[in-house]
Amino acid sequence: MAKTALQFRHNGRDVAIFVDGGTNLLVALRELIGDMTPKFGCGQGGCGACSVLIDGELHLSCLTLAETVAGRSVETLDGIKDGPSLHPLQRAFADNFAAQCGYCTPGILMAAKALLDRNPQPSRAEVVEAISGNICRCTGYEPIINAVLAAASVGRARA
Amino acid sequence: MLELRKDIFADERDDNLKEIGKGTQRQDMLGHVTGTSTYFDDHKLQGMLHLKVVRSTHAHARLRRIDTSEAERAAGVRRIIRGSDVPRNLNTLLSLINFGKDDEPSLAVDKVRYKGEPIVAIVADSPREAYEAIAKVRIDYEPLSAVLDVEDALKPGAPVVNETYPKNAFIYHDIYDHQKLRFGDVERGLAAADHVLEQRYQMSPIEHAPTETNGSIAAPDTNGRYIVYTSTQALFFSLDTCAKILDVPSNTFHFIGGTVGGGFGGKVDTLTEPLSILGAMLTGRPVRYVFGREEEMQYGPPRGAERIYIKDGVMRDGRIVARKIRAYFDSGAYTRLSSYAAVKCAAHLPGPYTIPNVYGDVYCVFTNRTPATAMRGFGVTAMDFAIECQMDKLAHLVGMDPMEFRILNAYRDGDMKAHRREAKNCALIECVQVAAEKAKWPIREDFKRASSRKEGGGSRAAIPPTPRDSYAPVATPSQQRTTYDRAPAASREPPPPPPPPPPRPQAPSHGAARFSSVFGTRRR
Amino acid sequence: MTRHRGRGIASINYPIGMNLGGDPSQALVHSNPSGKFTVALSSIDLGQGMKSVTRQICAETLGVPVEDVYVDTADSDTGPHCMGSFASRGTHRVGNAVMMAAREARGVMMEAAAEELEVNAADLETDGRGNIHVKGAPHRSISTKDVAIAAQFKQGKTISGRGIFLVPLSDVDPETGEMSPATCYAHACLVAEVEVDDETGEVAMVRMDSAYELGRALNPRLVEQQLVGGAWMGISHALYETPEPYYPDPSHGPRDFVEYLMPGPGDICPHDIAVLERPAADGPFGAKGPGEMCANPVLPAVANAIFNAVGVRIDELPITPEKVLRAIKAQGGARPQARR
Amino acid sequence: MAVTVRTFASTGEAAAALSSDRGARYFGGGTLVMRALNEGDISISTIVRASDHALTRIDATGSRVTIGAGVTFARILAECGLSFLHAAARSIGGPAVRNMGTVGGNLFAATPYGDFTVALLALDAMVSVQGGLGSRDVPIEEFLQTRERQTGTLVLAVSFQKPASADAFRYRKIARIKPKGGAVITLAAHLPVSSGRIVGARIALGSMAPTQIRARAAERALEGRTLDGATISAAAAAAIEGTSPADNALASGWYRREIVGVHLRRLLSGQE
Repeated sequence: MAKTALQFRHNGRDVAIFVDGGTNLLVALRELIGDMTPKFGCGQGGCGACSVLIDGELHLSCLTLAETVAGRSVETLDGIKDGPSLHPLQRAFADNFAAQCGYCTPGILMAAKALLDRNPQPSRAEVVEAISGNICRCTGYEPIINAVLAAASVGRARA
Repeated sequence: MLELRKDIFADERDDNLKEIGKGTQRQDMLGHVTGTSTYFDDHKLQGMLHLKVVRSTHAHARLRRIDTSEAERAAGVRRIIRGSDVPRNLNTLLSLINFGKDDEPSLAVDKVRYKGEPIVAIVADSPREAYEAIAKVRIDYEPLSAVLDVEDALKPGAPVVNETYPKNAFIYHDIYDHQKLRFGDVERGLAAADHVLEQRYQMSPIEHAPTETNGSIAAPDTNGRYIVYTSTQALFFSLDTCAKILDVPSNTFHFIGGTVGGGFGGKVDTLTEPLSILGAMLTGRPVRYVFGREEEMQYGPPRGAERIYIKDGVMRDGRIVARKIRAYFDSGAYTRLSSYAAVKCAAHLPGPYTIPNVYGDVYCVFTNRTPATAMRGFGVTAMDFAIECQMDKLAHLVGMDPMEFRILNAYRDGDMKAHRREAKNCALIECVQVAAEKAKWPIREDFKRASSRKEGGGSRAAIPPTPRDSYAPVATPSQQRTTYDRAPAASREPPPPPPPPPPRPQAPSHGAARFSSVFGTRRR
Repeated sequence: MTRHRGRGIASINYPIGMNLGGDPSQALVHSNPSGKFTVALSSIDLGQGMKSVTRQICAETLGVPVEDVYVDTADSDTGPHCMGSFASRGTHRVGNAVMMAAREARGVMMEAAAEELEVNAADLETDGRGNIHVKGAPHRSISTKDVAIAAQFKQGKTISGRGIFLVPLSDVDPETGEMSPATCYAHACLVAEVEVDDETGEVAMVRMDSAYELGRALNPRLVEQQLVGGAWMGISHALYETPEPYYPDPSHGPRDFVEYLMPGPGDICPHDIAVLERPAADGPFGAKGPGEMCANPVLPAVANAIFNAVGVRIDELPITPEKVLRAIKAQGGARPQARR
Repeated sequence: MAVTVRTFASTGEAAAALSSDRGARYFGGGTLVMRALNEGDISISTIVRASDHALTRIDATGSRVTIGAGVTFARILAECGLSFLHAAARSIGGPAVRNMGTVGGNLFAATPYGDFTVALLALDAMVSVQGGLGSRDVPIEEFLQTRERQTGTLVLAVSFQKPASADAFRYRKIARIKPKGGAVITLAAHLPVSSGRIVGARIALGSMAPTQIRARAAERALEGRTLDGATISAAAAAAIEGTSPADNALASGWYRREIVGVHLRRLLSGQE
């Protein structure tokens, strides 16, 4: 079976793998790189559990053809901590009890990060819009929205 | 916003506690926010194979022929699994508690009873190769007429969905096609009422839609055992179900789970584990079987639909004097857990109210749709919808405020409930009062002063004279055998005539039959 | 004016644990040599917080800080039998099993401490911060760590405990339905306010106010998670969800999250919750289970609010804009009821 | 058999590869093709990509706008000169889908998807497709009517005349779920005004027929008139004409017919 060599940056480190034709980035990350933080929720683009940042932009890894990230930078939840310290979003999610089963959490955190990286002081409506591609079946979204707003206010306090 | 009303029922509590009552951070939160919580699918195993199933394209059909020869030769295919490969290809989930008869194959053999029913499983090197092999499986269906409405299914001459229950209804206590609840004389109550209101309610099926779909990974372990990573909501329930279906001792399996991406009731049915383990047994390799999202939505079990008829008698002053309910659970093609929910539903009648005459018939009905299962609020959610809509209509009918109407009829400590147990530890009235307060919904002083701890019991504690049903029970054999299992579909004997109904069990003197009589197949 | 507001209520109760009982759960608790405890379960955490709530129950019962307890779930080789996570049974059944196991372990721990302090175990108490001392004499104290070391290496005792909780299986009378379905019940009342568009039948949630009685809120943050998320699911069941939109006709079943409707983050509304605690006689610290019942009052409250807003009764779920619009048209227009 | 990925520098080569292989599908943003692969669509055996920069170009400087087929909705949202299309672009998916999904792909998206195409239909766009001998322009209406047969076609770009004013182009997607939901119906209206009167009105509807369609009767009701209450009512009443909405998971055909006029009236009168 013909495989294609693929190199990209994964959470700041260069990685090289061989993928089968048609392999999606979610499978490449989980099964070939071993980064289990992006999750499979639908494979259809409807749940956002597999969300990652590609060159800083929010993408669905399940709908991304793995070889299209050649030479690009892929960031997952596994890369957002600063050493042992949690990212402000991770802390805010914890403080706000914004996770129950935790399965959607990695994707929602990446969607929230994509927002705050671009717009450090979002309105509630902007937060709602930013997480609108992510399904959470447990929380009712309210704690998640509050967590993102809280993380943004931490950012504000620091600035 | 959450407010703790420590002032209410304070005299019943000891609040001098150290850890209890604190908003301590979740033990699993760090794992969740760092993405390191480990779900079943986060296990990477060397040489893992992928299992996909061929699903029925018909809601009801005889399987004339299943031809897997081309699929067996397809690239990457390691094993084709058919019903005849499943050691005990007939099970019902609640057989573990001796409730109900085995009625569902892991892989259909001679008949399919719902669209999407698994017929053949394919174990291949990659998902793509499994899909390619699926396209090569040839199935010759003889379509049968399907029944999709619960009341149609109970009509004489309706297509038989599931031969284990030829009347399309689960059999309770070996004799009835429904679970009864009888308390007082409902007809007399209705006759004496100032108003009678009869209404029909329908709840749709509902999908659990957990963000993590159902799935499992099974792998040969050391010492001839199998390690199984699973999304199950009930570890030993799934383990024991697999032990039964695969006909091996339960200690053959080491099940690991516990961190699950949402369940809501949809991960009790043990749908993937038997096949992934069997795949691992037959190939000697780790096998992963995970539902896709469409599979989860359409062929994973939903909360079943329920149809409910309520007939209430109410007095002008707002007292409800009779409530008569007929409810149908749409179980889909197999029993799974709906039979149990119907009993729970009967126990729930007439809702959290004290009504002197209550009558309920709750049916678990088979139709040609995806089998239903438990979901958050199982057996109760739809009934609460019906009852509480009905309560609103009754309040409107007698011109009462709906909050006050509920307080008036609410059950109180010491009242006799319709399932003949005393109400204790009630708090409905207090909830209504606090909700009214929060919502700034004015209620009168009398109702603000009402209490679950006052005015209950006494005459409300009595079990009223209850007339016995006069009609004959539904006759049904207690041990119905079916023609599928592992037998080939080729020659089919006509089903034997059903044996005469067993004698009705004698009710013990204390009035309650042994629970075992509920079960058709209780283990001796 | 095409949009009308209305309020509706519903009040409910909910049985805790598997119907009729007969659903045991077991727990094992043991200490390591440093006086830190592990709870071994085969129970499942689906997100409801099983690990967290049993951890607090264990810590409270042992009399140690919650940080000193770790709950390990769902390994069939190490965790003893549990019926499973369903039927609102986790807190009640598993919680009781953990309490029993922790009590037994505490007994050994106190005996070991008594031996070290040379007093009677009955005269000792825990301070909840990792120490055991003589009642009324806090200076005569020993840390749980030192007790564990002594028990393990000096006294040859295992600080451990076994727990099981079983509500015995109830009979059901075939003729009357007489039975003992549950030992305790949670309660709730919820007020929903909606806005109904009488030209399109669309229903928007405006707010909810509720009171839930749960026996005891063992962890109010976990309770809040259940109640907020559960009420969201209630809205979803009331107005949106179905895998068979034309039931009993099975056509047009949704295949993805665009076709399967659930309220998005832009569809939610403020929800003000009060929690009442009337302890259940057999609940761990009186607790019942909030996990399932939280959704139930929302469905009828929303239906009743729609009636209040536009005067139509929708008795079939989900209450889609189509059903509302058909009903409004059938009655010749919206008929707002007395504003509440 | 794994899928073969073929990437070409030129659109001509890509188009040739597409037309020569029945199992080939053009891969734009991935939201359609990758989903199909994930769901086990084995009819796709080859993925064709083109790296031609023209596919991702936006030319919005003049009065005629050209948008490359590979332009994502996020790019449109970042383009000030295309602010009239921002509502339509924002109505597609969530942020991740907008970073991936493309204008060209949207032309092929079946109900309940394809909302952006409704906007393009109201703008009377030309669809530029790669033929054997270079590109040719197909009016969008014609393109949509023959979409079933276009699977092997490589779309290069869409182009259209910029609306004269912000008020001249309106778009609304009616969804059950907010802010991201599948369309119950989608409406777009281009209302060029000349001396106070509407000239060349185009109303486009999504989910009201097997493909996106124009509401010609409503257009006629607007033509040559001022946008007053009576005109709006007449257009709203005519919205249903020529439509044949189907039942799907999101709503029934009956419901769509009932509300299309209501929403057109609200769109034209600027009501929420």
